[in-house]
Amino acid sequence: MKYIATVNGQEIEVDILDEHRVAVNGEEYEVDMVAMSNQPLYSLLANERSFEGYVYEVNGQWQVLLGGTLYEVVVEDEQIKRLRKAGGGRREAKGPFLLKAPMPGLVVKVPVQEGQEVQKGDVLVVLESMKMQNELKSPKAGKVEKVKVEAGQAVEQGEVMVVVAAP
Amino acid sequence: MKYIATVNGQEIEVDILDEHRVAVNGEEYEVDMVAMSNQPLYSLLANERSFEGYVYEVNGQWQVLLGGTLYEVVVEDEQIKRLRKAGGGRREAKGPFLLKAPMPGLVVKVPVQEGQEVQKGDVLVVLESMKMQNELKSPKAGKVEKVKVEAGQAVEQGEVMVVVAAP
Amino acid sequence: MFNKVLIANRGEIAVRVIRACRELGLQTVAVYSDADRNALHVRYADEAYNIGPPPARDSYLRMDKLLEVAKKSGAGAIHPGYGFLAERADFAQACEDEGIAFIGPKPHAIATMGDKARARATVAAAGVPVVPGTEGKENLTDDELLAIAPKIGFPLLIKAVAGGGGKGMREVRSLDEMPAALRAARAEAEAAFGDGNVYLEKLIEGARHIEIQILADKHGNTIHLGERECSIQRRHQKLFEESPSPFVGQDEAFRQKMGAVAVRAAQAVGYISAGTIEFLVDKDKNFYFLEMNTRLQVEHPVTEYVTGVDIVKEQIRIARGRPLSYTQDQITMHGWAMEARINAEDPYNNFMPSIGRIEHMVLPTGPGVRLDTGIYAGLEITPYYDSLISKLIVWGETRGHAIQRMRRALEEYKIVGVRTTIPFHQNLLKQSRFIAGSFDTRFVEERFSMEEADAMRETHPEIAAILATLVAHQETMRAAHIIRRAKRDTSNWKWYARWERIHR
Amino acid sequence: MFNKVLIANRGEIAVRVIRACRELGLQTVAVYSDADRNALHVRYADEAYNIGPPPARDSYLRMDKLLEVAKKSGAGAIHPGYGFLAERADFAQACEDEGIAFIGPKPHAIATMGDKARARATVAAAGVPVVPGTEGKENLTDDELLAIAPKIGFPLLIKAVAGGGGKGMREVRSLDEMPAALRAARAEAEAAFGDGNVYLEKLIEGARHIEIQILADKHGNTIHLGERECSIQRRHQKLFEESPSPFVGQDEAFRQKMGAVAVRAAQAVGYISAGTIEFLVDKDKNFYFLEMNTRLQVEHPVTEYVTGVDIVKEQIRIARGRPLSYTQDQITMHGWAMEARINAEDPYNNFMPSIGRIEHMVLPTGPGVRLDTGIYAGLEITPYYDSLISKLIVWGETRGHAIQRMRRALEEYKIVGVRTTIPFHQNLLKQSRFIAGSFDTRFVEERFSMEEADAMRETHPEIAAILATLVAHQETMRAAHIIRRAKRDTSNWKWYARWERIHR
Repeated sequence: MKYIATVNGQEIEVDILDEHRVAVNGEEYEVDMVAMSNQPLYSLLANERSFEGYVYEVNGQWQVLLGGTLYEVVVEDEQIKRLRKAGGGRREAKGPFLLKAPMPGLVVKVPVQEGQEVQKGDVLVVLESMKMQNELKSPKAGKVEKVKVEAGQAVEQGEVMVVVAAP
Repeated sequence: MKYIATVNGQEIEVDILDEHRVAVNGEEYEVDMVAMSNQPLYSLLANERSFEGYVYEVNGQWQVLLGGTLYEVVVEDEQIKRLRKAGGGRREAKGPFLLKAPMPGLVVKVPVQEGQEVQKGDVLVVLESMKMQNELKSPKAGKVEKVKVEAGQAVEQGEVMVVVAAP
Repeated sequence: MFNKVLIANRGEIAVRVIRACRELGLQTVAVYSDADRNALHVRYADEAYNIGPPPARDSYLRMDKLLEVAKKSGAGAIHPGYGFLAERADFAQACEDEGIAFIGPKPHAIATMGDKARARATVAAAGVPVVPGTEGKENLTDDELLAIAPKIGFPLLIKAVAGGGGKGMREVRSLDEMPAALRAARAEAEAAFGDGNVYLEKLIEGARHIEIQILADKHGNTIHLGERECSIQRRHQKLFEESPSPFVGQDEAFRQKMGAVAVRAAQAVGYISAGTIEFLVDKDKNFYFLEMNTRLQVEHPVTEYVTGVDIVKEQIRIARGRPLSYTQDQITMHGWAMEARINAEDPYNNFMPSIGRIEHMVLPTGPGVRLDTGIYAGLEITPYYDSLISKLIVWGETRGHAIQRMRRALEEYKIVGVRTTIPFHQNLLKQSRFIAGSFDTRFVEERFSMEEADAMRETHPEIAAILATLVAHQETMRAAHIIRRAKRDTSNWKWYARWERIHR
Repeated sequence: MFNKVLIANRGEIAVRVIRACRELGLQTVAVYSDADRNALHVRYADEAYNIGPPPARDSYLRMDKLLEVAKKSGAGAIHPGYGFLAERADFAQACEDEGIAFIGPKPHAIATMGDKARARATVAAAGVPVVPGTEGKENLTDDELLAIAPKIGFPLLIKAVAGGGGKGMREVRSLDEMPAALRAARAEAEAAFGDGNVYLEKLIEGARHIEIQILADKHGNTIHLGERECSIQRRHQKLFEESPSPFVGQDEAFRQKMGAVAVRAAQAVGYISAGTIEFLVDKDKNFYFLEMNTRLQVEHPVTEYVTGVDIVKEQIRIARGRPLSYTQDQITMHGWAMEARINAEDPYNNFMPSIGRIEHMVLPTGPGVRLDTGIYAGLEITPYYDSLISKLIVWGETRGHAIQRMRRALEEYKIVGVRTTIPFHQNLLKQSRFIAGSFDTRFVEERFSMEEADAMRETHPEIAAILATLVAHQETMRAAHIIRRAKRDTSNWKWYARWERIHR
């Protein structure tokens, strides 16, 4: 089964030949992967080299933390990817961005207002948690559609605080 | 709910008054017991003293390992115990004893034969495992009813090796 | 003489103090908030008392409750750890008033050193060099500060009088920036310490943060245990410490000079117990008194490793009225020690705090590795307290050996359940400037980025591709299975009954 | 000069060696049997090769496979650890023949010291005192041994020529017991080492087992690192070791005398690398050469802790042709170190091996604690190999401090899933004879029982009663629930589908 893994922007073809063999850009590897203690921590023997990595899914992307280096990997079925490419363009997050509280905390400041235009990287909310003030930024440019919290308010983990619509 | 806990032979009455109170031989304790990480390892706060103990069930008895000391505890419902006592005598293991392999291993020696009388503590099987030869003894006196293994044979964990019948 | 100690703290430092007490044969009393019933310090203490709801102001900062527990449990002494009430003169005083030994300095010393302006005036009078600033002038208004600022010169720092740990601190490069910076600093100081007073201080550029560990007993003996290098910081929070400092290195004369000045600073306030004199050191080896931490420091283990002195046990000895176990000439530094602070923060996401359940851990062990921690697999990391979950400390015969050992220990350290700063330290230890020992307090913020560090190292994109693909493939296969199976559904309680029966 | 090392071992010692290599910047190659795919040494090495089925003879003892892996991986050296092939002269020779550095002594030294009779003859010729016995007379028949025995005198020991670790050893108190004991010893030796040859040795009563650590390089330098006390044994298996020995204590002259004799014994076989000379020491400080272990010892960490020397790194340096990092006069012992061997055995059930999955662990950490281990939560302990799962090593300024620290570390150490010898050590450290340091090699077998030790200590039967009752009560309540719920049953696959869907 053929996949395309896009690792930090670089496309790598990974073909799963059988349970213990994969071809990476055509080069064959003997592989043996085990989840340690049933956790998302994997021991991989690849051509007898030993690696250990965390593999987490975050927003449909895989984060692989390997020897202290983080790789962002998008894994796609090769056929689907080819079809999509033929259809034109990359998948791009088009919907509004919902800023959710990454942890419970206290809203210290909301430096934006509804209707305001923001750039990628602009601070939307300052949230205090674990004795630290954390700046939560917009991952893209757009218009602030909704501000659902105010300074001094306690929020639960996952609570939507600000909505930014595509411009 | 009243229980009688027999700790290394000593009877102690434990009355569970509510979720956070017990009376031990009439003396009240405030208790807070939590299984650490969902394991049979318990943190107990009893009148604000902090204890940590392993609690395992072995053959209907509880083994409590607390601060490096092992306690063998039989817990019985007080009413049932009273009825049983009135009915006469302690519960006593009367059936035949099945010597099961406590671990996989290699039978090194079977120093008993079928039909032979054995005393409590007599070696029934010598089993090699983890590079050690382990003597497995009879927990009671009786007659060897069956010998199901022989020297040189590999056994699985839990496999019955010798049966000793009450004399 | 006390035989039972109440530890008015939580987390790794509470565990550290309990260990010292236990090794001295003293009984220990833990306190815990509702969020900490399962914490390691509660498990390890001989007694444990609940003192209220999770927010620190309702529990760990409640002096009344702590004193009540001390009396109820018969504790004859209180160790405050660091943070919380450790540098509150009123708490030390309250302990004294109740006849409970406070394992730390006298209230007067805490009060003097706790007010940055008074501290600087006091040590300056004793001949200790200080950074130019508004020391000694309390309760200055914004207008007064704006008038003084140009005389000190820019760049300068606005700092909270009651502060510490970078809270209520702002850097200002010109007069224009001052009004806004003052507002922000005062607001933060007010929120953090209940005191919005601030002062100004000249910013020493290219400075290193080097501190001297002090021990002083009640018999007039004050010694120092050499220095610690603490320049690896982010937003004025220390991340990585070592002893000796690579900047001091073999310059024993410089070390002893700083040490002697530090001893003088401590003596200026009649200091007893363990304390730390923080210096800013410029590239010409001029050093300026920054502040005194009148408590045990987070980074005390690196000093313990190189000197062999158990600082917490010495604190307890001192509080019991015993003389120090060592004289100055018995203190020598062997080898090199380093500490990496492992925080529940995501270094790839602006050090955002990370909470959750610690699902699994593999700890680094073996020769030359010490771990101070308050967590274990199964513990929940909550948002209420500091994000420091563990300190990894290593020792090596030389700085090079220590770096190599720290690298292998970081590689071994596996924590599943929260993101941690382990990858930050792994990247730090690959930086050539760090390895060469040439960095100042701005290094992390100005010369370091996780993404660039990742990119500079030997990478294995093909291995990352294999891992991600195999995991994704497994997930897909599993999902396919489930969809097939789930066609014949059944109600939830039925499933639950069977599950419980089989899994109990 | 090699840059890649194959570790021909498993478990904690493989991990220990990998750590040393990593800290020296060397690449590591692990080997593993089918039972050890998930072992820590496989996870920590740079490369890992499967070498066959679980039984050691089919994997870890297969010289051909090990040499094949060394060649395939390009490893220039092999570290054998202890056990398995560590003391096989033929293996050391095979490595040499293949041009692979064997990180250990020369084949000739292994062969000489491995044959107990030749060993004793060799060192005796060099003026080293030996225990009276049949040393030097090989392949004696039962009749010959029966004739010699009365001349040595009873009690005496029958020992395997190829032996070690108490295998093939029998104690005999009279001539009558000899024939049966000879049969048993020969059979055990044959089974364990493939060699039924035995010899006789006078039994020194009340003897202590004290050993000297040796380091020797290829440049003619041989030094010793002081002694280890290893008298706490059970069936000739060491359980607990310390350095210094409380019997030697402050008697530096005695230490140096034993050390000098040990160096002479090592030099008698042209020894290089790390090795250990074991002595039996009687109450009058007479000491007799017992044997030489021509390898790294399990208990090497206690010596590392008190001397600061990394023995494994020195072994590697020596194998690379470098001179020792230390001269004899640079070796000093600081403080006191102790090691508790944590075995997967049940001390309450005659030390029966215990296998199973390690479900959960809390490790002892903090100051002065070192842990050498090859396990982690989730690992399966199998019946194929040694039961040693971890070594807990502590350091203290004095023996008293070390005992206190070991107690608190044992109390902290929690392992769920297998029974361990932790309670044994906890009881040992409460024994007054142990605390006083007055014990011999028979102490554990003759003067110690777990049940008596438990009964002598402060106990908390009421707490045990509460724990057991609350757990039993919970179980009863849960069982009642389940019976109620399970009345409406459903078939297994339905449950499974839901479970998988919800739990993935």
